[in-house]
Amino acid sequence: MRFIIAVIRPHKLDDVRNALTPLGVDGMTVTEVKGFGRQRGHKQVYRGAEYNVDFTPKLKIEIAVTEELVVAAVTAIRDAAHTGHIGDGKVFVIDLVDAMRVRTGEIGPTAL
Amino acid sequence: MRFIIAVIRPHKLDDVRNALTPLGVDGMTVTEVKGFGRQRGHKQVYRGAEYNVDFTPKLKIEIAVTEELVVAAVTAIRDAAHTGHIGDGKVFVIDLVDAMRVRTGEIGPTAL
Amino acid sequence: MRFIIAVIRPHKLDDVRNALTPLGVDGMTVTEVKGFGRQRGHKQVYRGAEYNVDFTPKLKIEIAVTEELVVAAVTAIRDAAHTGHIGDGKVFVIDLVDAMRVRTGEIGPTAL
Amino acid sequence: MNAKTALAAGCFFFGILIATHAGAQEAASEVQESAFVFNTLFMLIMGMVVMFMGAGFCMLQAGLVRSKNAATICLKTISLYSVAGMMVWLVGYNLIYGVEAGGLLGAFKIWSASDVDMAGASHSAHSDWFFQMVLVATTASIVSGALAERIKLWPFLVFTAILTGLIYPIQASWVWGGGYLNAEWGFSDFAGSTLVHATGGWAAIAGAIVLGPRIGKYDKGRVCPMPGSNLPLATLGAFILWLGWFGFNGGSQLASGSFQDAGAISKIFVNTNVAASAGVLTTLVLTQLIYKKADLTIVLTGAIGGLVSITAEPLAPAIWQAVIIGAFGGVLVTVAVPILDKFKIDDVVGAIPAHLICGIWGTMIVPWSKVEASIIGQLVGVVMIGGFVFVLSFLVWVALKFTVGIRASAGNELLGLDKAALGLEAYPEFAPG
Amino acid sequence: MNAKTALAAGCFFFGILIATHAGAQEAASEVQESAFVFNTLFMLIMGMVVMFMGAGFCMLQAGLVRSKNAATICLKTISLYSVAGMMVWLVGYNLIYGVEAGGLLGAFKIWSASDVDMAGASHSAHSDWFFQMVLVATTASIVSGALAERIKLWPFLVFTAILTGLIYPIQASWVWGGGYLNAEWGFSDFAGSTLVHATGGWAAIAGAIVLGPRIGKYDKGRVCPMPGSNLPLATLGAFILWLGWFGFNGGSQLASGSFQDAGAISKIFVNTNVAASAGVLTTLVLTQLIYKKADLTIVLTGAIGGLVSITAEPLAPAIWQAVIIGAFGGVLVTVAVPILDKFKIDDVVGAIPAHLICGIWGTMIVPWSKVEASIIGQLVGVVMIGGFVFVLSFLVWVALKFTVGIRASAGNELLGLDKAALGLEAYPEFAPG
Amino acid sequence: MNAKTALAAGCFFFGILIATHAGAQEAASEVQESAFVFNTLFMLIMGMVVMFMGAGFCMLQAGLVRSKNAATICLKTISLYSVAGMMVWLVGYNLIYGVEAGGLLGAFKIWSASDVDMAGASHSAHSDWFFQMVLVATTASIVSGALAERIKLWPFLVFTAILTGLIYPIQASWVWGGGYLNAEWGFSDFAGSTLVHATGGWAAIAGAIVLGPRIGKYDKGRVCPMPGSNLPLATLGAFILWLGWFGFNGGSQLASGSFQDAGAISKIFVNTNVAASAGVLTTLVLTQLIYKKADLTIVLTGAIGGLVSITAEPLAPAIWQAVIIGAFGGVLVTVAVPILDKFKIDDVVGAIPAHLICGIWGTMIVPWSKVEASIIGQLVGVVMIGGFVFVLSFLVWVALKFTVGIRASAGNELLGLDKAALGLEAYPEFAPG
Ligand SMILES: Nc1ncnc2c1ncn2[C@@H]1O[C@H](COP(=O)(O)OP(=O)(O)O)[C@@H](O)[C@H]1O
Ligand SMILES: Nc1ncnc2c1ncn2[C@@H]1O[C@H](COP(=O)(O)OP(=O)(O)O)[C@@H](O)[C@H]1O
Ligand SMILES: Nc1ncnc2c1ncn2[C@@H]1O[C@H](COP(=O)(O)OP(=O)(O)O)[C@@H](O)[C@H]1O
Repeated sequence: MRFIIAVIRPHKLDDVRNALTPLGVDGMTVTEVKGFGRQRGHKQVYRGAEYNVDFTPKLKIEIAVTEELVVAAVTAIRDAAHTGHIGDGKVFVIDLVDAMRVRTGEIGPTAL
Repeated sequence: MRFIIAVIRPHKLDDVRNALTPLGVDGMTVTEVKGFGRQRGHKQVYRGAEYNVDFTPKLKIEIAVTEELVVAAVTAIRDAAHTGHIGDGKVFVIDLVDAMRVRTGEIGPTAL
Repeated sequence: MRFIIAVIRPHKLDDVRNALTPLGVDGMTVTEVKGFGRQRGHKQVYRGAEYNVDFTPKLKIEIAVTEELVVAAVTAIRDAAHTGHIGDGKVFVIDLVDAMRVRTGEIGPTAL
Repeated sequence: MNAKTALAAGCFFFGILIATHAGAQEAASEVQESAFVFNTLFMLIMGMVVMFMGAGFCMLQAGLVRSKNAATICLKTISLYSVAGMMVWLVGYNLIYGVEAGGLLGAFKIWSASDVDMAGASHSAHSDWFFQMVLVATTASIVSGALAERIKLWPFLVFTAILTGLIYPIQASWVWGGGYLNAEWGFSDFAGSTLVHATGGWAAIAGAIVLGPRIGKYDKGRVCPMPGSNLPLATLGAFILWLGWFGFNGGSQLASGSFQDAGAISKIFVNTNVAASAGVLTTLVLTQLIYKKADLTIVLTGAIGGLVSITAEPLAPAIWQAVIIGAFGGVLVTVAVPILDKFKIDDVVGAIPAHLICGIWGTMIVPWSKVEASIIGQLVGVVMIGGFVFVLSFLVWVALKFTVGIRASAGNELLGLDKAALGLEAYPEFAPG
Repeated sequence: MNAKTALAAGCFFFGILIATHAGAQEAASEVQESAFVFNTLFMLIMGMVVMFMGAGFCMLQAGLVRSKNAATICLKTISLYSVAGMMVWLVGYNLIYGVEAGGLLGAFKIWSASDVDMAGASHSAHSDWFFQMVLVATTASIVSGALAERIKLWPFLVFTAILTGLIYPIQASWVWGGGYLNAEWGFSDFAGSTLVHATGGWAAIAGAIVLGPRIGKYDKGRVCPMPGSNLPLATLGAFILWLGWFGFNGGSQLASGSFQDAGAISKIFVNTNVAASAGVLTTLVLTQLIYKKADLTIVLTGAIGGLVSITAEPLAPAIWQAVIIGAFGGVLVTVAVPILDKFKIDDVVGAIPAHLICGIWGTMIVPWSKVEASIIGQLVGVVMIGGFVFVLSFLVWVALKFTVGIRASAGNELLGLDKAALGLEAYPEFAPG
Repeated sequence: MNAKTALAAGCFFFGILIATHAGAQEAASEVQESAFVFNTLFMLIMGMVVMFMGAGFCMLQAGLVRSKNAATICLKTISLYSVAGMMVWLVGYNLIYGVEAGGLLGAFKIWSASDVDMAGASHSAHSDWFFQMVLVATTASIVSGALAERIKLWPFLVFTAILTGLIYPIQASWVWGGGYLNAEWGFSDFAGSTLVHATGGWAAIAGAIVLGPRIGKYDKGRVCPMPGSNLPLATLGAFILWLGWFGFNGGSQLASGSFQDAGAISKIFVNTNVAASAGVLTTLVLTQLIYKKADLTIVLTGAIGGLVSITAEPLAPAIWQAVIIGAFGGVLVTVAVPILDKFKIDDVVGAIPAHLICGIWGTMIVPWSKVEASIIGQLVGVVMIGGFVFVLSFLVWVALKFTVGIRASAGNELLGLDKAALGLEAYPEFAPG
């Protein structure tokens, strides 16, 4: 099993989710994050003082999937989240040792 | 060492924490997340237009533990977070390569 | 590749970022989290009832780096985030199986 | 003097007489018109200021509930004001003023203005209706705050209709309508410490008992605070209420077009203001001493407590007396807030300490500054109105409880009434925990 | 009677005459002074209350937009009020009142007060200017809400200048200035259901059509709600507007210093209040029945709808008529909100249902209670003003669109106007999604 | 004419005399009563509106601080209003008005109303006290905004007591009390550009210097903005202040019961409004030109700057002069905000540009429209009051600093004063960064 962590543009969430559902991914956890990357933040002015807000708001999506699904999932995320501009985000894949569904206590791939 | 990621119902936080403390887990990090899963979100009406809010608010708990503690910790989380209804959450276990306590610079299991 | 998860004091973010940039780390993702640890929360009074707010606001920083950079990065974080008082935070290192840049589809270390 | 001259002189005096008489009549009618206009405009303007207290209660309560119930309390506040407006028209007003002297029950009759000919009146009937109506709405607002975060919307509005249409008007008729308490006991309550505020407080405490505390408020004997979600809004609410109180107490003079009235209103403004200030400063100092932290939310309740305390008699006291009356209101509030928690009466916004307890205090202290009032008369009024309002409210709450139910389901309460009953969120973008 | 006595008597009567005359003059001037003061102060105080409606619109709209556009709507609201103040001075006022009887176009002239000698006037010219100005600002506020979240700041302010300097004043001159509609058709619009509210609504709907809906609002035929970010603020706004309406309708009596005027104002207050209450309760019940959820945001629009409905004639109706007028306003609002969505007219805050549709309803129902008004006269006024305002506004919007552009770029709209145009955030610390 | 007839005629004239005299007396007393009522109610209503400025300052400041200090500023605002109310009663009022003509120091005496017999007075003493008190509270509110986010609660309240009890009253006595500046220099400050606003500004700048900037505000020569946490609230605050200013400037006419007074108040309303509008539009255009972004927070300060500018003389200027006076206030604000940052004077909400700098400007420009005022007289007043207030405030701040300390510990400042001093959070559910 793998644990996919994707950082994407906020308004791409629905697209990404819609791209993943057909693959059989029916769970994910989303967090609002601040991204620092090559993408510059934006200039703000406050009472005459300019300053740079370095971060850009992003969403982080975490998805636990079975090994077979990883490539399809990552590809789906890429296609759905892609705009071609700096700030499109990144996808990280981590090994998932174990998983459990709290409701049933199921363990392993069936828990996903 | 293992890194446990548990997604639970928000009002179960205290129960989960109280279940873990006796095991010797005395650190954890909690994040407010949105969960998409089998649990449907809820219907909202706004000015006459119904729409579905797909996500449900969840809490994500991250706990670094030593290997021996993993099973006990996961079990404790399950017992504490369990209600038996859809949306109870999931627990993911990841391998933790290293850990460090910033204050002292300690490394490895003693840092947890 | 490694995935570094650092929990730090909120006002240390700029210091940590400034310490990492020279190393060649030019991306990171930051999340507002609540930390439960040895550091006690603070007492609050509300309408005559005292209660303990157990958590302390922390920032969680996630940084994907190449293997060579791990030690330098963790050391830099420690130096930058250190105050010597309880609540300084922790750093966790996880193995990163794969990474992809969404904009280009690049995979592996060049994606970081 | 000969006859002719006498005639001339007679003419003369008669002429003067006519002139004076005509002049006097004209002058009298002008004076009367001027007083009518003064009184009418005064009551409208003061009524308008009291109407704005609806916004004050709304902000205070929206600020002191958790965000998951903030939209619901807003809906309740604007709805209850609307219900009160209807009920006072349909039944309330004639229950208050249709009572016979010394009587106990007024008339059941839809109100309509009687002043087709305004020339004989001291002020327009419509202006009076308006002012009375906004007072009634105040009473209903008090209840909504205490029961927030767990009561169902519709049963609450049914209770509001009964409170504003029956309970309030009946007891108010005993005093302001010239009924029993006024006639037999000389009960004195200038602007309604008892009639408006304690009445709201009694209805609230009855509701709080029948309804029970919020889930998790009293856990294993401990009080678990549920901090208000937006204290700047709550502070705005307290400021608006303070402002509204000038209309509340000042307007209760009911007339403004003479030296005496204008002077009285001025004194009322000053006393009202210093009593509130004293309430603020007392709670500020006390919470600092007791808890080592100045508690903003208790200070806001302290301001209101000071205001309620002076409401029964804002005219008679000297300034220093008003200060003491308000300050002691602040003491009561500081003490009562945790005591209610001891009894597990969950009053979300502090309505009971501020309106009920300070309302009683304010009423009982009237004789200190007003010689016409008697302690016994005040006590009879406090007890009789308190008993009537509490018992009747309690019965209505119980009746509602065992018919339609008054309490949101546990699931809905945990989810928050906004999502459960309204299907929306007060602050949908700012994710609360 | 001999000559001498006759002389004496003559002297006597003459003397009485002088005395009476002098007395009458003095009395008259006193009465006149008193009425002048009453009227002037009344218009200032009511004008002040209407001015505060600026804050009401600001809060309502800031609460109903998404947080990424909240600061921009605040800036627009305070700026449009300022623009209105300038334009009414520079052109507007003399366009309204410089029209000749039965005419169509007033004078283009900067306004300055004519009342160097106030003794002949019913009230101070400055007080009149102030009251008229705040009415104009109201119209402009209506537009800003409907077009929120996507219109560019500066073109909006240019339109505001044209609306408050030309469009509003010209049509207002036809009625309140004694022009064509007043003289030829006896068109009756007491406080401006059509002149102020529908005018704002027509300008808003023209703008909404030219501007188009927000990105994502109508997606594949579905309506995708974009919930307001701060409903307690929106509720505060509705309360402030309700308060302001007493000034709006009451102040439109334009005089207060007599039995008749003071009585009329009182009745206006009562009718205004019950109409709003009825609007609230109707929308409350209807949304509960239709959607199974009481929708706070529609209830707020319902309050405003009730208020707009009674604005064309708040004096003549009996209370029960005012209740029905307001209640039907609530029905219209409930129905119109989703219908606008059907036509993909994206009205962020419900300005069109509340101000335009209820404005027309309120104007057309005037003859029910006011015998002097005719259905045909009302219809002519509604159509003529509606046509004029809509067409002219449409042309101005189109002209602006094809010159400077009126719509923020898609990128800026997605980013939020606050960051894009103001370089700041309304709530920088509370991370929105 | 024979003797008898002469007698008759004499009687006649005597009779007329009596009649006229009596009529005149009666009329005079009616006129006087009517004026008394007008004046008294006017000052109460205007005072009420000024009182509401407390809420305006509270919202403005709560919106412009970071959320971690928002509850504290709310507590300060309601507390300082209460302290002012006490101090004006205990010492302030008699310091202001107990001064002898041309004198420098009034009487130290608790105030109580002197008008047992109101028949001789122009308005009720209580109404005067109330109006003066709310002006004093305004001054104290100005200080609290500038020093926000780092000052300790209790030392701040001690300073407030000294400011409202001693510093303000003493300098006010020189002008409004008929003291030195009024008698010797004809210093003219109608509603308090200098006496109220600059005084608050001087006390604030003294405090800001002694207190130092917030940690991190000036980092390595760069200005690091700390954006206000809730701009809609700040905008609400500005609207409330604008509203309050009608009471502030209008009420300072102190009388309303005559053609002249009512006309004057009307003109004051118009000038006050256009000056604020001009301040808004100037800052709007300037910030757009300078920063390419219209800065809402500076625009809000611009509204206040325009208002302060016209406060010294809102009656004499023609409308176009009022526009220019207000507009230049807007220029000053736009320029002064970054200049203060150059000097590392950390003024959280822009109190110093708006109240101090525009206060001086408004005072110095008085002779332009008011011939009785002289530039030299104005200068002497500005300097003398400025020197007195600044030096005394500075000494008090220093004294407080070296005794109890005025600055929160660095840890508490970083944590936020809400948690540190109040033990609560303004928005506990909306996790700030
Ligand atoms: N090395 C990294 N570790 C963790 N998060 C990263 C890393 N690099 C980028 N990110 C996240 O991805 C987001 C997009 O990165 P950015 O460099 O702007 O994209 P791109 O590489 O497409 O230009 C960043 O805002 C950050 O949240
Ligand atoms: N595959 C997954 N990857 C990441 N998070 C998941 C996954 N599946 C579920 N979750 C998280 O767990 C929460 C509960 O999931 P849900 O499917 O509703 O529970 P259950 O399986 O008990 O019905 C979801 O809201 C989501 O946050
Ligand atoms: N075992 C753990 N797993 C996850 N997060 C932890 C763990 N221990 C500590 N943390 C995080 O680190 C933060 C600092 O921990 P704390 O124990 O206060 O530091 P220290 O060890 O330096 O005293 C905590 O608030 C929590 O967010």
